[in-house]
Amino acid sequence: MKIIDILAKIDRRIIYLILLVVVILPLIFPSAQSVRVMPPVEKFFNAVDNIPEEKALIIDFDYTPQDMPELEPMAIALLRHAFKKRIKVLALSLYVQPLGLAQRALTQVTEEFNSTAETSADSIIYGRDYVFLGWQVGPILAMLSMGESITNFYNIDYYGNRTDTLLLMKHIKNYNNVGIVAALSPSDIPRYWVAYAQNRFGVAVGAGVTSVSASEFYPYLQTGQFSGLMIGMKGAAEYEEMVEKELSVAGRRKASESLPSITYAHLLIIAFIIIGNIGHFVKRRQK
Amino acid sequence: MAVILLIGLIGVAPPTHVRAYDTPDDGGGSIMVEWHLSQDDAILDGYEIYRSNDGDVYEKVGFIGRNRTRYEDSNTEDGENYFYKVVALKDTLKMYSQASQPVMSSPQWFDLPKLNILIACVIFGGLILYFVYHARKGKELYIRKIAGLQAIDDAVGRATEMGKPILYTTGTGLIGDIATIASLNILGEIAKKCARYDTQLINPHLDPIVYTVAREVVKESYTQVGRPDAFDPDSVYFITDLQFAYAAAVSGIMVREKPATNFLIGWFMAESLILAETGASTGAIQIAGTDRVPQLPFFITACDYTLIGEELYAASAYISKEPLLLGAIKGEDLGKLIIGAALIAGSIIGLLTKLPILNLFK
Amino acid sequence: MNISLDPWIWISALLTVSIFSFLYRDNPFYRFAEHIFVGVANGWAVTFYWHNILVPSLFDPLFRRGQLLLIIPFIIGILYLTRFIPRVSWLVRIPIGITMGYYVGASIPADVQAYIIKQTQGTILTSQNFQAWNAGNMGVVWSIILFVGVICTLSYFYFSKEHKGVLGITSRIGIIFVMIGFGAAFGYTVMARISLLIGRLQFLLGDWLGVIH
Amino acid sequence: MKKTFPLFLLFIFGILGIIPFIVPHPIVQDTNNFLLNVFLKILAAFALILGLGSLLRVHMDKIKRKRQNWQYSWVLIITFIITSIIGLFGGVTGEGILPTRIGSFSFDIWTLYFNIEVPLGATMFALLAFFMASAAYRAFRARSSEATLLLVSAFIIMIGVLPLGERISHHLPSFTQWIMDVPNVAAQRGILFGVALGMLATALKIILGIERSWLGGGGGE
Repeated sequence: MKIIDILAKIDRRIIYLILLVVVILPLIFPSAQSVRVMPPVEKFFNAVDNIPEEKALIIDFDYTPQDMPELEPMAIALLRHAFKKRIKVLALSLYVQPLGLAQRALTQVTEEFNSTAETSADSIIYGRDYVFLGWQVGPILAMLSMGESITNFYNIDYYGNRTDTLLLMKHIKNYNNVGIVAALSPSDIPRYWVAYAQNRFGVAVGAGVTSVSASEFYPYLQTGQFSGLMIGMKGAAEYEEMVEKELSVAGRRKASESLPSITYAHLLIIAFIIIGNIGHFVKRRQK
Repeated sequence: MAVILLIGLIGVAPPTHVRAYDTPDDGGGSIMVEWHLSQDDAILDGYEIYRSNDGDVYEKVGFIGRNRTRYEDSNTEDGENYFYKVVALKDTLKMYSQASQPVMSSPQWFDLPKLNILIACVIFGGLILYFVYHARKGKELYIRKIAGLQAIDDAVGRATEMGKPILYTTGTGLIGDIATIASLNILGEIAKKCARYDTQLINPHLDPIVYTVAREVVKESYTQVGRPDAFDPDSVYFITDLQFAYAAAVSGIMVREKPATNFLIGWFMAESLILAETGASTGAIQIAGTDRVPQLPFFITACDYTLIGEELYAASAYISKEPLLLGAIKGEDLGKLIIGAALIAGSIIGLLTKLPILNLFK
Repeated sequence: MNISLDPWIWISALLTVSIFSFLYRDNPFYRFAEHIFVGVANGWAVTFYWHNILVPSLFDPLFRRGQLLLIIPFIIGILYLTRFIPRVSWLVRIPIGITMGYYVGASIPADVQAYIIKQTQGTILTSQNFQAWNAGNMGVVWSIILFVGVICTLSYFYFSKEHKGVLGITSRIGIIFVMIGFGAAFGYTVMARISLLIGRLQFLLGDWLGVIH
Repeated sequence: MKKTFPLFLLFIFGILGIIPFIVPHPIVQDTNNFLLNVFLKILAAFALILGLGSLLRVHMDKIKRKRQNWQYSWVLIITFIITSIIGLFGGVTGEGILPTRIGSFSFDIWTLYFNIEVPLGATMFALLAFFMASAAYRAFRARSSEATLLLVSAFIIMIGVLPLGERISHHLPSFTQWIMDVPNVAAQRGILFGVALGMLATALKIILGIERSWLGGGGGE
């Protein structure tokens, strides 16, 4: 009877504390949970995987520190996929703020590959395997201009090199030489890619979005406007899973490592609801 | 001759049937160009669009991918004649189409596809206004009970008994958010009750303009009940226009001043649950209301009473008990009947006929 | 462990911890962080309004390029400050009236378009809407459930009649839809919020303390 | 005059707000752009002066009367003044007359923004994870059949979005999506239809001067 009273009235601070522990422990002692890959991510992976040799993958890094936990793992997984399969990568940001985070992801994955590379053919080399186009003013202008010529719009890259001098850009003229645009953004940006790049130039678009905005983007997948869709931490974890299983690329899987935190937090909240209801019902019966 | 032969060998056909016309329903400065695909569309790089003032010298104005038959040239001078040619592009090879007929762009005074919206505004607005003026004649109107409203009196009374203040926030909306204005109306009535019972009111703000209006509203309420002297100008104040800084400060007020009642009424974003949970932890009675559907689940779970969606607007009319304002509710109800009827009628037409009924609601 | 040596990381981290301490109770650290938050936010607002609005849109064009038309918003803006002068304090109603009038007016067609016209289009039962689900024959069923749900929910908001008889039944079905919807929206948001928390913890444990990474 | 003139202006500007929606002509659109991007923004800037005045007054008063927690009012005022000085004189691009960097330590307005405002905001936002847990525990009690529905649908979604949901049943993720797409959207639309009518009524009452509590007191006609 006493226990029932306690269960029906747990102090909120105890709830907070247990939640904190449940979220924090899996982060300190990471273990990647294996996940079943769902069709939207599988489609995405296959679309990237099937990019022919002469075409490139555009990755649009448009996440900020706020949405980094969900979207950065997607960027890392995509880069690992592309570098492993020697798919040419064009990285860019449509806003200024995400530039630093894009740079961070590129450096991380490049180092992962280069630390084990023995020959120059094995390594990932800037200008040959990937190019960081950086940022130029006007998101929509960028989407439209790249339909005609990428090097004309991004005439210098992030590091100040003239893009037309870079080896990779010699064969990449416009969207006709692009396999898919992967837009990683918490906002409306993936929709703009469809409206401006796809509708006018026919380039394929895949999107990585946060879990809150998922329902807005589902219809685009159903109509085929998106060639793939990653949603939140779970979507990122699924892509990580595919990269590891299909291509055997090892490396930290931050999204997969965060999933236990999310799973335990959900289960904890559910458990608290059940406990609260048990307390509530027993007390009501006593009355 | 040699050039023609070369093209014949490679076989790139130009696009045909190039047609240009003034872009309809726009502000001018734009011409639409349409064409039929080149027979060799599949191997093209895309289409270049060329424009000329005299039909002689052409300059390139745009480029669009293959398998596209439309281009909007949004950089034209109104009232000038233009000719267009579309070019099938393959590497350095260009095949020009025939020129279009001359065309002029011009601005329009009315956006025809939006006519349905205008009609809807007139129908629903007219209904509401009809009932507003009808109500002037003093006809008694029945309005069903709204739970959150009944609680307001008790809530103010409780604060008075406990000798604690009342916190009222209009949320993070700006003056252009209609929910903010509805909230200001309710604030006015609650300020009157506070003035009568001599209960302290705390009213912090996110938007400087809303703050300015709120101050006038509250001051007026104190004057109306004959207590202008009791109005404390510092009870209504501005904090910051940054959403989460505002949430942090209001949470601070909740735990420090320990209001007996928190009113969270207006336009809210993610801060809804921050405020509602902090308020709940201090044991205050909480009455919330918003038309922001994504935030409603959080108010419903964390607050004692919640005005859902339209109830917020009905409440602002109901609480003042002015027949003029109440009349609007009757008009809104009739509007709901019309929407329901339109849905049913539209469905019947849509199911039984092949009429493009959805186009009415574009 | 490799703790950060960047002073800004330390400032961010200490402020972050101070805000989290509010979960235990109100305390001096939270109060400190809260007041810094508000102070800096307002300093930022002053900067933004000055450099991005007043100078480029008012002072530069008015005083340097002589666009005299801008005297009008300048004077009307100053009217806000008449509030401190009791005799003419009613003039403050002019900028308020203008601002309110414009935004309220602009909201009318926008609301009718977004909330009435567009939603009607999506709810009407037609074969086009059935196919939009991409669910084969079930699309018809989903559309009908949606249709019934919309009409019943709408009937809950019928104010000028008691909820008895038919209206009683439909409004009750409406409430069922509302409650399922609210529960779903709540449950759906949890994941996003936990992700935000993970983000902050990764910052504290990774960028600051260097425990993870 | 004191009431009629502001009401008249409100009506005129209300109409000016409606017209650009249906008239694409450049005369109208250009006027509208001027109103929206210049005129109203300038007015808002002056309103901010009033707002800041009120904030400072409240905190100065707190300090003067040594009210509870008055010391923190100093924190607010000092950080406000420092940030304003850095922002006004250091400039938004760091090219103002005030130096915003000592050695490798920079303190320009963007640095303040990204290292104070952004983390503080993100942390307030992250508090929601905790608040959702406590709100769910307190409020999700099966008191009535409605409350039970709320609880059950939250339950299903919370499990359905996890990788775990997929393991329990292959149908759970798609059922989760179905709840979001069908009953949830139906409820939202029903509510929003009502909201639109409520908004329309309120907006009309304001523009036509039927609802005029915003005018406040001060007499006059």
